[in-house]
Amino acid sequence: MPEFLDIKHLDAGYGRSQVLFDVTLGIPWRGGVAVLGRNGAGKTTLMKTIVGELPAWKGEVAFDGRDISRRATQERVRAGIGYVPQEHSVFARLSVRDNLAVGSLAKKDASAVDRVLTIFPKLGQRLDQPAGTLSGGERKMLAIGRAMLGDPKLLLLDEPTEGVWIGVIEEITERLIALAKDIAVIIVEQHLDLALRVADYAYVLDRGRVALQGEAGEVRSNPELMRYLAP
Amino acid sequence: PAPWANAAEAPIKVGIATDLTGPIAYAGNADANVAKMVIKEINAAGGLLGRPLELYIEDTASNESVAVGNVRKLIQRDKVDMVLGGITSSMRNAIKDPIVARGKTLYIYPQLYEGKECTPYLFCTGPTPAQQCDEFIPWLIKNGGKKFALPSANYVWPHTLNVYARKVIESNGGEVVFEEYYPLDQVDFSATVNRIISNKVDVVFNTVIPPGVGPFFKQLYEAGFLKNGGRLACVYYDENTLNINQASEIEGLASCLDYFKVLTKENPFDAKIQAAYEKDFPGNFLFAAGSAATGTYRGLKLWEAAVKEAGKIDRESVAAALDHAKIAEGPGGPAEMVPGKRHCKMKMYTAVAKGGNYEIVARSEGLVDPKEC
Amino acid sequence: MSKSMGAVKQAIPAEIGGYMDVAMGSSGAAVEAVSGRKVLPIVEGVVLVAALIAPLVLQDYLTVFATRVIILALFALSFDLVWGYAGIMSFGQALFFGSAGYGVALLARDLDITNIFLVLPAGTLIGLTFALLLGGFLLLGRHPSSVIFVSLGTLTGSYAADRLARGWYYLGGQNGIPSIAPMSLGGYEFTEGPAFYYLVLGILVVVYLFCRFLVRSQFGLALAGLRENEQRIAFFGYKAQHLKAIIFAIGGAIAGLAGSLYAFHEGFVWPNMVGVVVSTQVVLYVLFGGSGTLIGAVIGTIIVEGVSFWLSDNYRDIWPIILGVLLLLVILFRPLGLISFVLGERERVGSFGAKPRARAKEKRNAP
Amino acid sequence: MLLEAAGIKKVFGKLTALDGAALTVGENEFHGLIGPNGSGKSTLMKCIAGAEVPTQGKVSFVNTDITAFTPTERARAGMSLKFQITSVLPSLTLYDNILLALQAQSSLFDLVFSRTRGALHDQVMTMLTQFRLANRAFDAAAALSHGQQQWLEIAMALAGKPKLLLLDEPTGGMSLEERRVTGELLQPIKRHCSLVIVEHDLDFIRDICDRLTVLDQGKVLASGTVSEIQANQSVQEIYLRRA
Amino acid sequence: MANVFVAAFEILSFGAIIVLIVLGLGIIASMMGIFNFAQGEFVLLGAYITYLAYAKGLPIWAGMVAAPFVVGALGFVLEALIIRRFYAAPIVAMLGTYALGLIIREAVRGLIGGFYLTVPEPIGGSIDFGTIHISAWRFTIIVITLLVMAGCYLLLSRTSFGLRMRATLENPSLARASGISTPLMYGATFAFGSALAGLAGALIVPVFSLYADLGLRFLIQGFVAVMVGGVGSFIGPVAGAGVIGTLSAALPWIMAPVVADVLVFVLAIVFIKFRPQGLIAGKGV
Ligand SMILES: Nc1ncnc2c1ncn2[C@@H]1O[C@H](COP(=O)(O)OP(=O)(O)OP(=O)(O)O)[C@@H](O)[C@H]1O
Ligand SMILES: Nc1ncnc2c1ncn2[C@@H]1O[C@H](COP(=O)(O)OP(=O)(O)OP(=O)(O)O)[C@@H](O)[C@H]1O
Ligand SMILES: [Mg+2]
Ligand SMILES: [Mg+2]
Repeated sequence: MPEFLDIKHLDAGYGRSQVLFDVTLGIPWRGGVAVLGRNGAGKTTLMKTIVGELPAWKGEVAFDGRDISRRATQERVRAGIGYVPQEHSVFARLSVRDNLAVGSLAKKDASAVDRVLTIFPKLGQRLDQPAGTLSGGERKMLAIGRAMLGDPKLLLLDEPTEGVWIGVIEEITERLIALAKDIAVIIVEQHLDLALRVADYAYVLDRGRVALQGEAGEVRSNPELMRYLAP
Repeated sequence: PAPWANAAEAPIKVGIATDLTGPIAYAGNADANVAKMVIKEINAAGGLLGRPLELYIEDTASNESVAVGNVRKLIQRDKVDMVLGGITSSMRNAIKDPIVARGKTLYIYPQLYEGKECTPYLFCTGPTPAQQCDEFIPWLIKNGGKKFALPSANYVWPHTLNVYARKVIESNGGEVVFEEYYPLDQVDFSATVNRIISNKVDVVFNTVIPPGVGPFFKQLYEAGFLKNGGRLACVYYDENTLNINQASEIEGLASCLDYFKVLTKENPFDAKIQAAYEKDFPGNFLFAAGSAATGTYRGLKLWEAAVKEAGKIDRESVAAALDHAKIAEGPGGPAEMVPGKRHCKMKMYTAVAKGGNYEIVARSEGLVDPKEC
Repeated sequence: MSKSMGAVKQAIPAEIGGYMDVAMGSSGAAVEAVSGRKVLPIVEGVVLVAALIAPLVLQDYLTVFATRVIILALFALSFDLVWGYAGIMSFGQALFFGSAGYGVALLARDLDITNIFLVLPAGTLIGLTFALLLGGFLLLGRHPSSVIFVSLGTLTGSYAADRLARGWYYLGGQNGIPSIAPMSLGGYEFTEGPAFYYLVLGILVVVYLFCRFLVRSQFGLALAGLRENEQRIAFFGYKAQHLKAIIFAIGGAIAGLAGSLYAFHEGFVWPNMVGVVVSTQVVLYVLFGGSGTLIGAVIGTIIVEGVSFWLSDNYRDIWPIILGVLLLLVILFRPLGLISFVLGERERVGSFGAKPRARAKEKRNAP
Repeated sequence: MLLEAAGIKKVFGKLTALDGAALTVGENEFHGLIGPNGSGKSTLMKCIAGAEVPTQGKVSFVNTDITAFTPTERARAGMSLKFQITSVLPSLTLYDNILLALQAQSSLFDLVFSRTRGALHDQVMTMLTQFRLANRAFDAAAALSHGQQQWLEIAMALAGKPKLLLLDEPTGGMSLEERRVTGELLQPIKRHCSLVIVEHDLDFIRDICDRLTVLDQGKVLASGTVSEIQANQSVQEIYLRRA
Repeated sequence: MANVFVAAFEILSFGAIIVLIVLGLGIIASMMGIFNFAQGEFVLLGAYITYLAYAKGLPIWAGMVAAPFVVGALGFVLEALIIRRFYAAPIVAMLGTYALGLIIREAVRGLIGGFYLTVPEPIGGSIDFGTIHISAWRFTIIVITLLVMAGCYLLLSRTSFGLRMRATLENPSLARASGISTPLMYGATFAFGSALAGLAGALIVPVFSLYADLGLRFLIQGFVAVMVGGVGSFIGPVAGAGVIGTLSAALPWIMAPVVADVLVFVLAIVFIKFRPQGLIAGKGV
């Protein structure tokens, strides 16, 4: 059976410079997958290529059995991919309320917003503030909340806990673990422990190539791992 | 092609510099057309001094800096023997130096204007304030009333014209209630209209120009100025400007110019040139006085007469002859240069707008003196 | 190199990728010129040589036309300095150009002063003063002013000046000041022609070299930083607003110099010269040629003026439309200007560090 | 004391982001600033560096009251800030980014006549080599990944040789290993510079800081040496509390 | 008393005209970050279409109804072909739209021969109260302006269209990642802004008559109004336009018009200097 998200021999990059080389990975219908690697390894680039912000140079990206590598980003998102970018992850001049409203544009489910607000009560106190003035951590919460509102079938998270307070990280982790029971989650994360709690399976990128892959536990205990994460 | 007596000799070159593009292109194009018509006519009659005439037309584009460049083309590249053109005063100011002083060429300026242009070798063939006011204002006082308002666009022509007009108004027993200047593109005149109405002005002697003049007349009309017997007067209004407003909004507007199209009904020569023009140039660009078309005709014809008299084409000789040149027939009647003044005597007509057309209501006895220089 | 080009592209949303593709898609030759500035000096040399021989091959009236173009190029340079290097959108550059023109015209008309050593410094000074005043007002203050604010502020300034000139009788109102006496040096009069041409060409070259020196210095680096993110460099300790005001004033001075030359060359000044029309025109020159390169401004002026001159000769009725279409095409497909045909983005921004050779070595030695 | 900020209050509309917060930092001291999201850490840093104007309170630096100083003046007095959101100058090369930071305080004359250029070259390259960016020296800064930009930012902040370095979450997006390296890079500056650092990673903070200040809801919850803070009851409470 | 009433009406009506013209300009500037120098020419096109209807003997109101749709459709096409390439570079956009405006303007000038042409108002004449006459058409313009304003406000604040639009401008790639079709939004917004300009042109042509520079005449006034009101919201530019429009109609009542003219701009720029965020800071709709 094909994987839910099936990436085969993917090359991608910026302008003339290639960043990803022959990346092949498969994401199952449910469960978490972690993507690890040091700074500049190409994790963000991979995410952007999946969601369509960057074109794939070569190779194939199939989602839910269909080739999506030529589709526009918004079509991919409407087909069920949610994305939390690493940077610029909120609409800075829109209020928190409007940011959430954008997240739930697709559906008319008012209670969904309430659910997000119970996960991140902090946001509830900031509803009318432009999102650009939120603190770093609040912004991340908003970005995650917004992506969750879209009810994605596949959620891409690029360093969702950067700058988030430890107490909240715990909350987020639990949510993600719960979420990964129903949908597919790809998480790029520097907190190794967190990433491997959410993920059942992990890929390690090194200079744009898949250097290591396997069950979360295996990767964790692989003696090579640290070499790939060190600068 | 006509058989030239002196075909071996190079043609005489006539330069036209006028606004072919830009906001007053309608006037510039008409002028260029008139020039083409006149030159064709002269050539058909065997040219001048046995030589053919060759026409060089350049665009002044309502942009003085472009204009100067293009005029230099006429002078330095094409080496024309005479330049006719420029419509606005600012354009004349910009190009006269390159033509007359630096270019050592003869220059004819065809448009009605504020007067006071006394540069040697620069000849004006359009009406001056004296020609437009001396007979017109007494008529207005008689057929409108004594209380005048002078709303004006803020540039040189209205300022200078108003000085003259005020003198004539006051010496004929009239009174100027106010004289006021507006930015050239002002389009809201509520304050002005209010002053006119509340001061019970009889005659609005207008020198507001497009685009302001349309809304201005409309606002006046809506405020009931015409209904209460007020009279509009505007000395640059010709057939081109009739369409700016609906006929009812300018009913009774009086204008004083050297030519109106209605004259074709009574004057066979006018009918002839009007017909010739319309045959060659059917379309939008009218042969009208306000856009310098008549001045262009007159200028070229006077120059033709002068060249014939001089028998040569150098600037000195032609200027000397042009100084007292005369033509027996022209738009609106004969014309003659006032010796030493480089301005032109001509007949003047007062016309009133009625249902979207002009009717001649008065005309000068003989040729009116420009009273310049 | 190629990486960095991609980077700029990436900073722009993918949707307009097409736009950037065009913008960045420099020719292979340009890519080679990565770290050094290899293409620019060649272009500069070619333009200079062409300018030097122009009067020898051109007919008289074209030399006069070329003189005008050179003066306008000087004016364009002033705008490029301000916009291309400091990121200050001066949509009112004509204000300095025109006011200097009016200033020297008044000197000539009312005081009979036409000596070149008096009028040119006077014009420069007028430009400088006006730029200091307007720049001080628009650029200094508690909050850094936004590009849009400055652009509309300068635009409005020049619009208001235009209307003032039109309304002010002493300045000749709508008609401007005609028949300005020629500029003089002792008994010699500079009338239009080759002498005048070489005079302004000389001035252009000197000013060009001055600007070039300025923008290639570390001051230029500070300006480049300013253009990218004014607030950020203020946090480094740069007096960002002062730098802006300084460069704006220098730009004003150069515009003033150009304006005074223009007034004497054309022999008249008129309200448009301080107004929006001329202000927009200079922006067109620079964007057309390519901003932030200095030579782009010169090339842009030459081409826009040359093409309009040619068009108005050959397509008499519709030349403004053709010109508009040409402009639009260039802006669409060459948003970085004509110069981008030969010049890569990296070379345009340039770098301010060590000499290229040292750099190349560095690159090899790096881990 | 090098830096004394006292009674800092910052109000945004209805929200009081800082409510009488205080921070003192001595010479050559590494000071950690911690607290939950939205507790006001970044706001406090901005008030110190001049990016925000405090509603109330006083900041003094090297015994001068700098409350009314502009950011430029503060930088010239010896402060340097790395923002939480990276803000490198994207279209300039890394080299020029550093160079720009290095000579921020040169006089106009020096800038124009470039007298400093040659001498600075080595410094720039050392800086870049230290932060492992030397091989990208002539790429545009926009081409860096997020983590690489963080490093560039730190390098730029250090370049001006500040007396006080303010780093707002410098290790965001870095792995454990990368953080360790960053910590090592920061250690040597202790000789000439004090540091205020905002971080969520307690291990990292513990490793490099001498003293800590804990903010909660705009107020200082506790301030003291690392061990004092670790023992503090109320600090432990907020660490247990969620969100 | 009567005088005051007339004055108030006249000033208000000019204010309404400026508001009408600025509406589209403001929406495009606020929502898309583009100062559209061709906006004046969209106004011109609206006026031209109305004139065409009149010249072809159709009822004038038919032209007025058609104008916003035709101009809006043109805006949609132009956005897709041209404007789309400019979003990253607002200054280049100014120049690009300037060139576009130049082309449209000169083409129309060619079509109408550079003349000033009158178009009668569908509702002509004046409404009389005793000795006071106020123009029926100007009154109609005030009413329509109010209606259009309210309509725009509701559209932007009460429908998700406004939200999508603002999200798209703010961060297009994130907007796409939220499932918004940004190309469509850009096109729709620009078309909407153009359509408003078309409507404005249609309504004002009876007042000012048709000429090629009709739109240009109001452009700088429009920009200044947008700045005074504040970019970034719908309300801001509208408020700014109200202020600038009334001011430029009101000042000539109390001082020399030539002075008033320059004064309006000076006041505006000083105001913006000291309140850069504008009358109404860019919040909400
Ligand atoms: N816009 C860009 N243009 C050119 N190269 C880029 C661009 N963005 C990233 N790169 C390069 O691509 C490589 C991979 O970057 P990417 O952002 O995918 O790394 P990452 O694994 O997400 O790193 P980090 O952990 O720092 O976020 C890096 O070497 C980077 O320098
Ligand atoms: N300009 C502003 N307008 C309104 N509220 C603001 C503004 N800036 C910050 N805030 C609010 O002030 C509070 C403190 O923000 P600050 O950025 O200082 O938090 P922080 O401690 O740095 O948090 P984090 O760890 O998440 O970065 C936050 O709740 C934030 O939403
Ligand atoms: Mg990344
Ligand atoms: Mg923070």
